[in-house]
Amino acid sequence: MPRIGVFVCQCGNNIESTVDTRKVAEEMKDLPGVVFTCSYKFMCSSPGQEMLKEMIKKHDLDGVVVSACSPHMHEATFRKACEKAGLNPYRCEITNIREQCSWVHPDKTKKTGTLKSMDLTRMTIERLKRNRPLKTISMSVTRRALVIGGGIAGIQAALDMAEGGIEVILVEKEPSIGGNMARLSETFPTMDCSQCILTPKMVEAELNENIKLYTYSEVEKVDGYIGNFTVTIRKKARYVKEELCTGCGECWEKCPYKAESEFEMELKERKVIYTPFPQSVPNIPVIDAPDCVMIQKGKCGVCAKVCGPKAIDFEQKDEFIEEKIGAIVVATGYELMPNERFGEYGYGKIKDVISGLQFERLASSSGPTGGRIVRPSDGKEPETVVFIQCVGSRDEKKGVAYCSKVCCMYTAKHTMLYKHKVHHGQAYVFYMDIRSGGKRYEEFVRRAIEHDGAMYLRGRVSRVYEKDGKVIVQGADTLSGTQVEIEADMVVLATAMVPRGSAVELAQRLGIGYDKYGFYNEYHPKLRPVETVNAGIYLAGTCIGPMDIPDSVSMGSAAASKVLSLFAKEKLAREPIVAHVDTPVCNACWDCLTACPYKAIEKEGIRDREGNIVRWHAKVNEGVCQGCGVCVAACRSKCIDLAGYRDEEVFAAINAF
Amino acid sequence: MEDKKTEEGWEPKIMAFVCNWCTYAGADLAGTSRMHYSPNVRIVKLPCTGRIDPLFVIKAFENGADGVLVSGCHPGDCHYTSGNYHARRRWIVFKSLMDFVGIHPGRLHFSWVSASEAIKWVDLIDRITEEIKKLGPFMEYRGLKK
Amino acid sequence: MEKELRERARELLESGEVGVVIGYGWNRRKRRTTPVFIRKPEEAERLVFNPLCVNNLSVYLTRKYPDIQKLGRAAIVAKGCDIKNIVVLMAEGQLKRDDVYIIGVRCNGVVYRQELWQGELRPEIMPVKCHNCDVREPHVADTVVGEPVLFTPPEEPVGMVFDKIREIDAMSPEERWQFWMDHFSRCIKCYACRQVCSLCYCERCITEKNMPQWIETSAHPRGNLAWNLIRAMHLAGRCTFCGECERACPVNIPLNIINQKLVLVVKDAFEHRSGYDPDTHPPLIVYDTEDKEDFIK
Amino acid sequence: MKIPYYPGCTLNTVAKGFDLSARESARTLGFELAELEQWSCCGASFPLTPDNIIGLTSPAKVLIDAAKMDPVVTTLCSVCYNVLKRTAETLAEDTERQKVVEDFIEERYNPSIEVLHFVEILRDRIGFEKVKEKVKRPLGGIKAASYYGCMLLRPFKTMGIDRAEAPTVMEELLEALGLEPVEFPKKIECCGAHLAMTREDVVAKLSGDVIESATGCGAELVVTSCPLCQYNLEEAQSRAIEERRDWKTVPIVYFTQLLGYAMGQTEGVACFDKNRWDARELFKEKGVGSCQG
Amino acid sequence: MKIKIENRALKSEELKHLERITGEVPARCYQCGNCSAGCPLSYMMDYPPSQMIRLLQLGRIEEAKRAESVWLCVSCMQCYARCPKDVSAGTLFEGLRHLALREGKDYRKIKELDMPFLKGAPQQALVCGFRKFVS
Repeated sequence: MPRIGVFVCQCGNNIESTVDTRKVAEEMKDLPGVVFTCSYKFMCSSPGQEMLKEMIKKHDLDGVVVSACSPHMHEATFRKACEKAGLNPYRCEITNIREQCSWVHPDKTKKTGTLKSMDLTRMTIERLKRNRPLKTISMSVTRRALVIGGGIAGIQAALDMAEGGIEVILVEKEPSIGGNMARLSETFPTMDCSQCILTPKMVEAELNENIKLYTYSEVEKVDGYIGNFTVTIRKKARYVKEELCTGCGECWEKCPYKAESEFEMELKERKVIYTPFPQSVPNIPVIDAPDCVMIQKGKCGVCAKVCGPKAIDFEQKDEFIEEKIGAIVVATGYELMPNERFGEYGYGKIKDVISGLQFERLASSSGPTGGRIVRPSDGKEPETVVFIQCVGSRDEKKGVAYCSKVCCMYTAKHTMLYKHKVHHGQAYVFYMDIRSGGKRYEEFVRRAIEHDGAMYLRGRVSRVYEKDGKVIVQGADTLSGTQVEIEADMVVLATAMVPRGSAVELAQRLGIGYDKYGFYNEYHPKLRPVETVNAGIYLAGTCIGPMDIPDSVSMGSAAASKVLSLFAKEKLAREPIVAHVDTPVCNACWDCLTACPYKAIEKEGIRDREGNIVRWHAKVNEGVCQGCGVCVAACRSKCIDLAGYRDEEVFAAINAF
Repeated sequence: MEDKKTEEGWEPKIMAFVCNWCTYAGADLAGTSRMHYSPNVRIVKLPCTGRIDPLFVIKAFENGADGVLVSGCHPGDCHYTSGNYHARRRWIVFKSLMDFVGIHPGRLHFSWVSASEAIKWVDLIDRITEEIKKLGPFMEYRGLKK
Repeated sequence: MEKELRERARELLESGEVGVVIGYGWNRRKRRTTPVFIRKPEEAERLVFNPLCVNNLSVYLTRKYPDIQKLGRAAIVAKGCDIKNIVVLMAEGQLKRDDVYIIGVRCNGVVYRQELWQGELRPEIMPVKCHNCDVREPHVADTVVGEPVLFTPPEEPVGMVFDKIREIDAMSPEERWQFWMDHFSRCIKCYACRQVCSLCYCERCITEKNMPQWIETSAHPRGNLAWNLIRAMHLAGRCTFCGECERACPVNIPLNIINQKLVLVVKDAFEHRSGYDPDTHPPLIVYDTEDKEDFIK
Repeated sequence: MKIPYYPGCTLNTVAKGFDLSARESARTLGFELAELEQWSCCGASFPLTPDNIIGLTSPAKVLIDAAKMDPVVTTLCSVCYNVLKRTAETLAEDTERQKVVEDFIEERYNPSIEVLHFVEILRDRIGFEKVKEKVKRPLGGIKAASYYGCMLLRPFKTMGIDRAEAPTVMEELLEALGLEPVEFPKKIECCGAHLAMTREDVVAKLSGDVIESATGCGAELVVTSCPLCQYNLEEAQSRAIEERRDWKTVPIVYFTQLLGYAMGQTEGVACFDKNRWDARELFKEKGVGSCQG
Repeated sequence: MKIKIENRALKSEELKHLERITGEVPARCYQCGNCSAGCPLSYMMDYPPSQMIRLLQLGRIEEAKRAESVWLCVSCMQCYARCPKDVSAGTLFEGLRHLALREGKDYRKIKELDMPFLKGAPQQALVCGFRKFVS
């Protein structure tokens, strides 16, 4: 016979006012297996917990039911208290009689609440009777980390972890690390030059002995679980032997063919063998195979001829590298929503309508114009520039419903950069709201307006068209209630930040959640902002949602600190809420294997003495299993069960209903 | 017992199978927001709707439930990424089957309630309680016991 | 055709390609056919095929019959409808394609009641599945015997089962409940339906699971309902409508109706038809983010 | 191929050339525009508010009658096209309103009916390539502005004859006929529509802007698919000539007039003389439009 | 100018009626002004479309009904086509016209129309005009 203790909490008056806790305790006393019951003012208080421990010892309890607030509040508290009293923590179950009873059923006669509390407590008692002691699962840890994405968030995470003595693998799909931040000219609100603050970090990442860089590479496959992941990295063929190349630049000097530069966002051409930008890390070029005449047609080969160290290798193939790691930081960043979606703004058709990032390149001193702001169409200095905010963002019909967050600030910055470079120029900004929450942000916007004379117009733009070499902007100023028309020389669209096109595919490969746009879901948006539901995988930067550089950097650091604290332990402990297979009755139909969202189920063969497999059955990998129970419901022969939520326990609860 | 239907003060018994992450938390929020709803529902917490076996529902009816509610995270919001999609598939078939054998559709409810949808939870419970009250006790099923 | 069949069986046994041929033979009075397990080449003469060969022999390929599995690789005489079950077994990892040699037989329909069989096949004496059969020409087989069959199934399925489903769909919940309780209350829990079904191959049936005892074992209406509901759920998306369960039922519960209803539901909701493709997962263990959910409020 | 054809009120009277040239062109291209046996006015404006059910009955009746021939109906006038297509969508989506309309008309509505603009038929069923093959009088060198107006395009979700903000279907057709399409900013702006009845001044401004925008981009001819646009543009031009000396006059024609003419129809069919500015003069001036074979 | 905002006006029956007959919810509008920016008649209107919606948001439906804007809108749907919130100002205008016309207040009397127009204009202009301006 079990020896169960039932503790009914009054929660001051929170429960007591509508539930007669004494009566609940009294009624439970008669249930078989219950040896002690009581009602207490505050179970979660220190005296309450002390009393719990005392009673466990005094009555030699082998199970405890606490009828109190939601298990989401204090399950951990009470389980810990039980553990201290020598009881297996999983032999403590909580009944929620506050959030789901006393607070929602305001019957002052206490009849309703008492009745329901008794039902619920009885169900928990019956469930507890079937409950088994569980042991925390302990796992080894590979103390190496993988960072996916070499933008500022990823670089920061990698540096912080490397500083903490962890070996880090940094994977970047472009030929150089740096990400979108490398494209920016100056940064708000301090107006530091982006490259000036980023480049040292990039170099640091390259030189740090704890960081292994894989540029021009992508994560192909991820297996395993927290502490023990195996990743396969595809190292795309560079056609340049990295170990030989000195980065002298002779090859791209001499290469006779050109293609559009991705980094310069179609504002400039680059050579077919190239580094994305002069400060690239590593400073090793790649050959753009589809455009290379040598690779496509077997003619040319100039780069190979001029290469001193003979680093060019036209025969190079993609390479696959397997790495064992213990944690992953995902920092894949963002891209801009394609402006072509907005036909009324004429992007792509009118040359002088450009995106915000293109403007950054124009303003950047290392950009295609050397920092001169000119019209892409004729190279003339624009005397009137119209900036349109919220292009695609806050537009649930044609774009995305969310606010892209950084555009207000960078548009203000753009107007300043423009004014600083074209003194006689006039900037106009069409905005809906100015969102400048942040340290020194509002002051910055005001400076753009008051000091640098940007004309802010509150309203959207309906149409942009070309007329006599000018770009006509037809919008509204809702503050004056009128239609406005501006003859501009150039129009800059502050386009919405969206997740990378490949974001969803990667999320599925990693088993992490994502929202309808493809931004990755945090474990908890407020309290666990850099963790994901898949333990051991962390997030940083704009792959979570639009954010600016300071936020990205702090998230990179936050993710790094999460990994460091994970790696601080010798062994990992985790909740034992995992599935188990009753192997003799397994049909080996593999339904569970197909249904499992985590690929936590494997096939296992039983061998006879000769080593021939005579029978197959399913096996749960405890490290990977997250305890959702999809397999349990899928299993027809009921040979899988989920610890903590076993069929028997649920059945007992239903039966006590 | 048998003619409870006509008895004054009969209250339906409703069993709710909910997932830990969304609906359970949504119901908690209704509590912390001090909203009020019908007291007829008894919640059984499970990690995920994907864990909910059709047998649970059958068992609940066998144990005298007048109605059953199954609820979890909205599609795309599953804590386990896809548990609710699996659940939805099962329900599509199970619901058709239960309809086909004559379990009144008013007795078996499915819903998505997120952790923030306390209002939806309250409305849902009130609505189904009302509906089941109209249907009366599930004597047909209970009658099978003999 | 039988000659061809026997010839093939003999060859297979002689060459040692298979250890046993599972097929049909006459019973002693030659009025019914019965499963036969041919192990010697000379016994191949016992094999027959005619419209009385109703059994779905695929059940002998399952783990329910370890004795047969011990006989070595099996060849099986299978009609198109039987092959569907073999396909499901393959989809569920119970069989590999190489584990079995399928001797597909072209079939013009079967007759359940031998007294109606007068040597001529007429639609009136065939079960519903034959009227709508689209696999009279076996769709997965290592060899096919018999004369080519020219038959196009009707676009919309016809037959009593479908009429009855429509009729029940039109009933009120109370009437439906009454209809099924009348039938289920007769159930004697003999599990013949389970025994004859090749997709009920569980090592341990849910009814045999105690701790907890999900399904009450004694034959009373409540447990009967639970059993029949769960049986239907477990077959949903897998059942090929071979009709063996209803044929085996000693108390004539119209299991075909409930099974076919779920076949229709699955086809409608997931566009899945079981028994055609061994590489497709059964629909209830996969999902589509766009699955309908009009009933989820 | 026979396609049920709904001419609409205006094509039967004021815009006869629009109608005749289309029918004749269809014949040349190997199909027939089969006029509905009986038809009524479409209402000339789609009832925007969902409670205005009576406004749906008239177009619904047209759709019901058309569906009796074939569940597809084609029309030329942009307004008719807009009203019929939006009615079809509304009734297909909203079974409740469909029921009310059915009860009113006392006939069953067939929700599978498809409403196509004549130019859609040319593009999707015939192909502009084939149109090009049939051209006998290439109108080479003439710069033509395709004026879409509102009704062919908006609301985009329903209409969708082409890309909402940057349609090119008319230009493609004109190109096939040998004209040189001119891109101009106001090609999807409003002409003023029925304000012709109340505010001629406004119409004159809006339509005048459209023409100016077109001629400013070099257009020598404005092409439309809507009799009301055509009327408003001509009215505006008449006014403008009186008021402004520098006004550059252009013929305003229907696309089918050009289509038929280019494919070698006799000149009478297109009724160029019914337009206030006869496009043939322009052809003559440019030395194009002589029959080749 | 100063207006007094009243709770009652925000939830007035007439406003609800307008929402019901149009199926539009003015509260969805976040006043970005795109409709006013694109409206071809905006320049003539006493209240451009976004301000008309603002009047409705503020519960000032009487003022909205009296606005000349109502009779200038030609339902070209430019406003709706570019509205990021899927609000159709054009439909609200139509609703306001209905409210006025259903009270029997014709905007234009048929007999006021001049002969040359009646003879020369396309039928559709007349039909459409009658629908929009005459009860």
